[in-house]
Amino acid sequence: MSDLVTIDWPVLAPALAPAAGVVVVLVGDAALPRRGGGRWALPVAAVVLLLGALAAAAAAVGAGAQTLRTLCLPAPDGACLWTAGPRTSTLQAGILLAAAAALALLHDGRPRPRDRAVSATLLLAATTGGVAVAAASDLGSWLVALELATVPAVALVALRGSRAAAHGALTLLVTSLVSFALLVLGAALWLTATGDATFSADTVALAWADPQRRAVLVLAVTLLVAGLGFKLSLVPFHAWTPQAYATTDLGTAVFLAAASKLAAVAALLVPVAAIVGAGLDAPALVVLLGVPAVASLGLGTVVALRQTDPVRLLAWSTIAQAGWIVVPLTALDAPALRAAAAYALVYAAATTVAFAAVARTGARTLEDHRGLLRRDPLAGGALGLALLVLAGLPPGVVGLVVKVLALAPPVNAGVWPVVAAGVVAVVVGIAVYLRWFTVLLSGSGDRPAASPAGPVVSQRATRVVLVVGSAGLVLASALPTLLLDLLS
Amino acid sequence: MTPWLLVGLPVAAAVLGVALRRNDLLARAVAVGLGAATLLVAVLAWALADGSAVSAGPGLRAGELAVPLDLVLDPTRGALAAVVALVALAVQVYSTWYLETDDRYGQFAATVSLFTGAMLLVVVSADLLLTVVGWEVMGWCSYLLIGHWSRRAAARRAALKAFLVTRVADIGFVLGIIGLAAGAGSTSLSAVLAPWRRPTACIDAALADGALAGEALTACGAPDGALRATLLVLVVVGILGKSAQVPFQDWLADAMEGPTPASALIHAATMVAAGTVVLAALFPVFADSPAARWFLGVAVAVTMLLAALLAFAQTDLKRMLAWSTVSQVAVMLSAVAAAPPADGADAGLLHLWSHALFKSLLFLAIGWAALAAGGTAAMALRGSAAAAPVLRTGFLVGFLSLAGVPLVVVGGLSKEHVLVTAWDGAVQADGPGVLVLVALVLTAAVTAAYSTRGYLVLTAHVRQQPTATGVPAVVHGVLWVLVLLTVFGSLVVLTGSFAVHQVSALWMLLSVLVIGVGVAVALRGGFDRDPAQVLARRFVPVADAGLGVDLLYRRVVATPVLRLARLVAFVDTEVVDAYVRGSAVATRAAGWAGARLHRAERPSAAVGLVLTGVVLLGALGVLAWS
Amino acid sequence: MVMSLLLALPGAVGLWLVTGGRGLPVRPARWVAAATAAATLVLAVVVVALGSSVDRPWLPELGMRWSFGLDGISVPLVLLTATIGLLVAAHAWAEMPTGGSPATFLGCLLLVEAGALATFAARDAVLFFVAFEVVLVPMWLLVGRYGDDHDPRARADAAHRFVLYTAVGSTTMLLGILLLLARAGTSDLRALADGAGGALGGGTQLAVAALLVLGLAVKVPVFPFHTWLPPAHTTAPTAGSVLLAAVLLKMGTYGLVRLPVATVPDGFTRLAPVLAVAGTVGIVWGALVCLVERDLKRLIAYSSVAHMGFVVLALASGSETGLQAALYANVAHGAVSALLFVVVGGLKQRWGSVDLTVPRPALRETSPRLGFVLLLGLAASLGLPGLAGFWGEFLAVYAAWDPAPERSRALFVACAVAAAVGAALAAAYALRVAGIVWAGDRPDPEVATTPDTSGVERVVLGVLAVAVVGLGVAPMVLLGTTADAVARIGGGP
Amino acid sequence: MIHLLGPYLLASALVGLGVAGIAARRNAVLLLVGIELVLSGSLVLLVATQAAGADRWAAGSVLPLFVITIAAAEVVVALAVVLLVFRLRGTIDLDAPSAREDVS
Amino acid sequence: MTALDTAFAASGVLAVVGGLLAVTTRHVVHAALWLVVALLGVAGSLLVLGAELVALVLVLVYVGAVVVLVLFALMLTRAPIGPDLAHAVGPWRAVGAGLLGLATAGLLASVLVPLADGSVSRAEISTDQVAEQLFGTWVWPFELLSLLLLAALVGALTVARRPDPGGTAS
Repeated sequence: MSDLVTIDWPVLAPALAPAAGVVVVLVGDAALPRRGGGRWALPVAAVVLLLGALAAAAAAVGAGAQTLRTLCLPAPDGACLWTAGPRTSTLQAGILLAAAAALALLHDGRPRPRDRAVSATLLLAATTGGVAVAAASDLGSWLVALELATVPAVALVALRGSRAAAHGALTLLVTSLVSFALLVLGAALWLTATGDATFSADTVALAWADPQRRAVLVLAVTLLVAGLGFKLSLVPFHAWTPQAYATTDLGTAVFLAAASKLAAVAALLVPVAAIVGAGLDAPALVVLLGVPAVASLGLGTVVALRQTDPVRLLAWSTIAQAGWIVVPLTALDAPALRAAAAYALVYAAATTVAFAAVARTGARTLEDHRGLLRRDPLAGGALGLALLVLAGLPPGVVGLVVKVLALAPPVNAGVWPVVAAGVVAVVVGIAVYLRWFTVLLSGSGDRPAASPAGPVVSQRATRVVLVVGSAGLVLASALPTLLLDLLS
Repeated sequence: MTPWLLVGLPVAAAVLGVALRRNDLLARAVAVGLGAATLLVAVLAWALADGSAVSAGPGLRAGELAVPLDLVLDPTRGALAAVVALVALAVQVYSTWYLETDDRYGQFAATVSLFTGAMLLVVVSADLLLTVVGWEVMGWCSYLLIGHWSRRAAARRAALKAFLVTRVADIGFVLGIIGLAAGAGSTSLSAVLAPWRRPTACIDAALADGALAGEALTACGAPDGALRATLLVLVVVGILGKSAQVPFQDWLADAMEGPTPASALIHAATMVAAGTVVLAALFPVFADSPAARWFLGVAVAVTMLLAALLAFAQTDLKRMLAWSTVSQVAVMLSAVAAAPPADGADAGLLHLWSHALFKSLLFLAIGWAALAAGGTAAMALRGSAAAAPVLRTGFLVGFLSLAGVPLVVVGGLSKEHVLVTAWDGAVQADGPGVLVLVALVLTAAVTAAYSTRGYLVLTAHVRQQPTATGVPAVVHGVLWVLVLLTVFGSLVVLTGSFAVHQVSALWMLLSVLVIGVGVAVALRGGFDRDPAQVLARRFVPVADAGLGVDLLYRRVVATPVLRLARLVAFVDTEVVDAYVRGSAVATRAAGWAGARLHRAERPSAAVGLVLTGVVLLGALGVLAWS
Repeated sequence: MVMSLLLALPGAVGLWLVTGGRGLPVRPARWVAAATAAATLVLAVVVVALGSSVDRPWLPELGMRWSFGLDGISVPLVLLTATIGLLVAAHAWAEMPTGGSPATFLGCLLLVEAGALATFAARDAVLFFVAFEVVLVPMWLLVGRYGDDHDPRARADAAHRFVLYTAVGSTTMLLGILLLLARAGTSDLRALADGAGGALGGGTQLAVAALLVLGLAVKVPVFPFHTWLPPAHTTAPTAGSVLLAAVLLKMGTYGLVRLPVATVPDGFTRLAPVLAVAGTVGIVWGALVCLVERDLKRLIAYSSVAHMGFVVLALASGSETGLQAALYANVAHGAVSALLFVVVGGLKQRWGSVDLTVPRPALRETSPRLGFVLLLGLAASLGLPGLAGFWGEFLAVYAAWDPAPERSRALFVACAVAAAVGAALAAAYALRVAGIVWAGDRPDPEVATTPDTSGVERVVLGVLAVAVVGLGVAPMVLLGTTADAVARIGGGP
Repeated sequence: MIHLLGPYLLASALVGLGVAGIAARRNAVLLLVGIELVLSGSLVLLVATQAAGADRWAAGSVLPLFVITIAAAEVVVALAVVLLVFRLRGTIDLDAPSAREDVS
Repeated sequence: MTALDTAFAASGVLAVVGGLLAVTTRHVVHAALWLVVALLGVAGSLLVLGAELVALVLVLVYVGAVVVLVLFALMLTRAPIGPDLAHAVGPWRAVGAGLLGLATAGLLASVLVPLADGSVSRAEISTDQVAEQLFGTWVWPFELLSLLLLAALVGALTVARRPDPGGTAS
């Protein structure tokens, strides 16, 4: 029982690539402290991330429907600490791509020489955590990877160094600390209930069969959901979101909104998959997931309706969309997992594009986007498409498809309160995004264009993000099955 | 095929007329030419009709309901079609002169053609749905014709009133027809009649065997009597509306705002008389339903007397003719109401036939006279018959016929038949026969009185004799033809197209007596004074106002409906829509509250939310589990 | 193949006009749009003639297929949509609203057309929903961007109300579809119709039917979910109003036939009384509002509510006659309302507003052609036989009088009576409008003349008038087209 | 032999105290005290699981080691952020509202 | 009650009392110090439960490093030596916090206590075994943990460093 685990390096590549990136950047920064103000660090990190994404995508496509495993214990036990099915690999690829996009938009941080390297380091480290947590199948890896995904993000927010950012970072920090404590308590309860440090359907089923341990398990899941709810911005664990988004730079905001969310979804799917695998008839768990989902849908959409700052609007929309991600999970069945993953991916892509457009225009209020479609067809068009996808209106067909997918499991399972909240959220959500969309379209573009921030290189990177992101959305809208096939 | 031609020709004339309305000459040619063709076809069809021949229609695929859209032609329908076509042609010819200077002659002629087509459709329809089609199209055409001079507010109002009053009554007509059709699963006339008739022989046999009445009815599959009565009453309501019977009588007098040829058409042969045709078609069922017969009987009995009295006291002679139409249509309908089941309704149809002739004559003549005299008021028209010989003759013949002087003219003979039918009905005592008979006798007297009045006024000696110049010969010709037909038209009885009994001499004597009384009363003031001024001076203003029924319509129907409409419009925006706006406001308010709660962005609040959320969720989870 | 082309052509050209071709000047844009619409009409005719269809997997996970095809129920609607599409594209010569680039306007028209065609041709329930949603954004643009430029606030409000209200409906409908999909295991509309809900329990049928009916009732619109329609119509440009009335509302009724009536007949039967009452109230309600409404466009919108009430009542009756009546009245209303909105839109363009209290010259005097078509439309609207409106409404009342056996006879007869009263009220409001606008029942006008219709507008009106008369004179053509498909639905096990 | 009631009660008490401490403190540094208490409660629970024998891969000992290390890392970052906040805003009061005008 | 139970109870009481005082005291420095007491109590409890290594690490890392850091931070943020009035909370908040704590403790106890049916024999796991597992089975999270520490250090250093006087912080 005490042998080393076997390691299959190619399988680990998605996580190893950013980890290696951390080392490369730190070593490079130490070796070449004055070289171009650390400007080289960002491209290097981007390349590393794209390589990782390539590896993950190859795993998702190449492995077919097979689950990749590594870090396995020898024969009698045989458990593996890294299990990545196509869904997980696709989510990993999404995390890596979103992190790359965040990197591309990391241009209006403090322009101090060393910070680029540090930012890149932190971002890479957090990405490593996100990728690792997606494939974690045991409490240890899961906890560590999750914190690896969180702690550098807190530092990233604080790195901006403005007063407001400090306040945002403080809120994020204290919320993350509390969540971490709860998460650990949840892990402890999970171990107490199942007696197993892995997320395994069998032990969950056994624990569920015993009424006393079942109660512990319910509480454990509550705490795990709460801990992840913080990362996912589910109400009532959401309060840091608008502050952090609005006060930090847009690159970090994209990281929090896209990469970090995908990591959180991936992390959430790990215990939920174990519960689903156990095939429980568990109304209590439905309540645990349903109440935050409903609260997020409701609060997120209605508050987003009143925001005038595009970043804050996106922050509140994130909260609502987090609710949407959890909506299918309330059904606790296998299609729900894929629906949640698909929703998260589409949301992440759309929100990244929206942030990129905001970064390109440098807009501080929605009104700054008046007539954008005419002034800047690329930014306007991409933003419009992203908003339609988020609203779930054709031509953003993929947004509609994932909403259908998300609603199907709870309808099937008869979780009507969640479904009803979903209907309301669809409608109010349309109002939210159309409000912005209207501004984009409106003709009188006589306001001067807000001056874009950042150097030319960043603008080019932003444009790449816009083009690639909207191309992805268009492609997925035309052939949604491409995306869904990756997740099956 | 012939019946389709009969309907198709006038409709084609209408379409062509609209297309060619810019060119007066072509429009006239189309209207008169196709009108003549229609008449020709109608006469041929009448002449060749032998028994009842059904022409298959295109048929509709309307689910369970069979809608064959057939037409039928038999001698009676042929005769009616012929007189309709004749009057229509007369009106068309007359219009070419009467509306010579009208810039909308084309539309008018086309509308008249369409009107004729619709009436012919009602006449030859063997399908209740087609009957409704003709019925409604006539209503629409009457709207257009009455409102033809739409530059006059009174004409616009009269047109609106005519259409709305008849349309309201049509609620009943349509529902009744639908109900009858629903009972048969078909709109075909023959198919509808079958299930609604009482299987008399079967019931008699069962009763003879000693069965109880209820059992006998059930066993023989007799129709639901109450339902049948309801449906027939509904149909009758529609007919009362179209025929301007009480309580819908008021629109017809106002309809005099239309051009005189239009009035002639509406009054003589088409719209108002159409009800008699429909009821005659439904007679086999109608005769079985005493309730419906009583309903119709009471309505027409009241109408014929009331309208006759109102006619007597009108200051406007054209309105007098309008009221006389109301009264005469009531006479036709009374024959249907009172006729014993064995006799059939042909007495009413015969009266329709003769009424068409003499009423068109009277209208066309008075239109000419009015043109010559410059108005339709009795004062203006005094002595206007002197304008042309044909007018004097026409008025004489027409009013004689209207008064119902027996044998001499068509009106007299047909009225005798109605009286006889009512007597038969009264004798058999299964229906409103007695009531109708009494009303008929009284009406005959009053009719004689106002006919006398009309003739007296029109032929009075005045110093300045009106002259009619520029009236084309063809108009003279038309009137002469109508005069001749009014005198000799009663010979139609000999063709056997109308199944009527012999009229006994006793009845003739009686009616002459009654008419004599009426004439005598009218002549009380001498030959040179208007009897209305002599006999009913106080009643005249009331009669001119139609007894104030118009006000009643407004108070009882129009105003409440408009009030309701305003209420509904208010509720629509302030209540129904309020929920929509309310939800928007609520959402915004929730958003405001949510944003407000998060405005301070205190870190401790974030932490507190997390902790509270976890504890509540945990408690909820544990509770929900246990 | 042709089927795919039929859907792709207007969609692709529309998208191009909205995005890449936004800057196209008005002349070429008009020609592109008109040519596309004409080609679409040709394709539609070809598809109808050849019976082309397409069927391939799209989202296999949902059991959803990219499946389009026509049957007797959809053929008239597809032809109607393609015709109306051509007419509104052509109407751009007569009226080109301001508010944005002409190309975008025309692109939106084509997109709405594409979405509607896809909706009518979809053979998969989820696909139907997706196609149903396609029209939302372009229509929203048409109303919100190109609408009445007098009051931007009201315009935005109307557009938002349209899109949000409809979204409520379509999302509710989606729930019904998903529930149906989950319980019946397939989203193929033909398979669902063949099964006729046999595999579903009574409660499920009722739930599915309730969700579907509730959702579609918003689109139809059925009282009391109609309040989005009048503002949308009032604000929309003529072409938008025409599309809204002639095409979009039809999607609702078509959906009712395709989804609840065909797939969960038992559930629908239990809801039928509610629907019948709602439809009947709509008939009377709409007509009453029309009696006092001041704005002519709003008035026509409310009359649409009343007319759709007949359709709903006929559907609720459940008999084959009812279905036939509903489908007929549906198409008839498409032609009639299109005609009326083109006329009224033209009047608004000429007069600046269509407030009935403002004195204007009588159309009969100043512009007889325009007056004639207006009168024709009003006559059809009041259900004059020989014009399009009559047959559907007469058969609807008949169907309500004699509903399918499981339904409450007394209630439906009461509805039939109320509907007949509503028809009389229709006469009242139609003649009110005719009196004021056509015959000149107003105080002395200040504007001397109203230019008569000419050019493209005349052609458009002519085509619509011919359609109105043709439908009325030869109802057997349309009824014969739909009969077989209706018998299949009505005769299900 | 050991009765598990003790560890369970101790864990509950420590977590309860920690939660109360977190909720009651306005000083950002003292928040850490509450966090540590919650974490130590969790540690007791983890180790108790191991002591009860329901354990695999010595998780009951290994996981606490991980947790302690993570907590240390978090405390480092936390104190850095707290110092930053103190430097920029002059207060580490968790009840202080944000200055929205500072957003730009 | 075995000897182990007694020992556990003693250290447990120490931990709870220390924790209570750490949470309730108004002197910020006292709070940190009482935390030390509580952690020592916890370490004792862990020792009783047979996890020597964990207890040792707890004392080393928490008491030796974390609390010292906390004290430094308190000083750097100019915490008063006496009662901290600047951060005093109102009575309602205190009561609310207490109730929240009670509820949490109650909830946990209510689900955990039913699990504790009778005494169990303490499973003995030696430090060797722990080390073997840590570097055998758990090597992947262990390596991730090192990355976490690295990132945390880099981040903390950069965040805590004074900004350049000429920095163009926006």
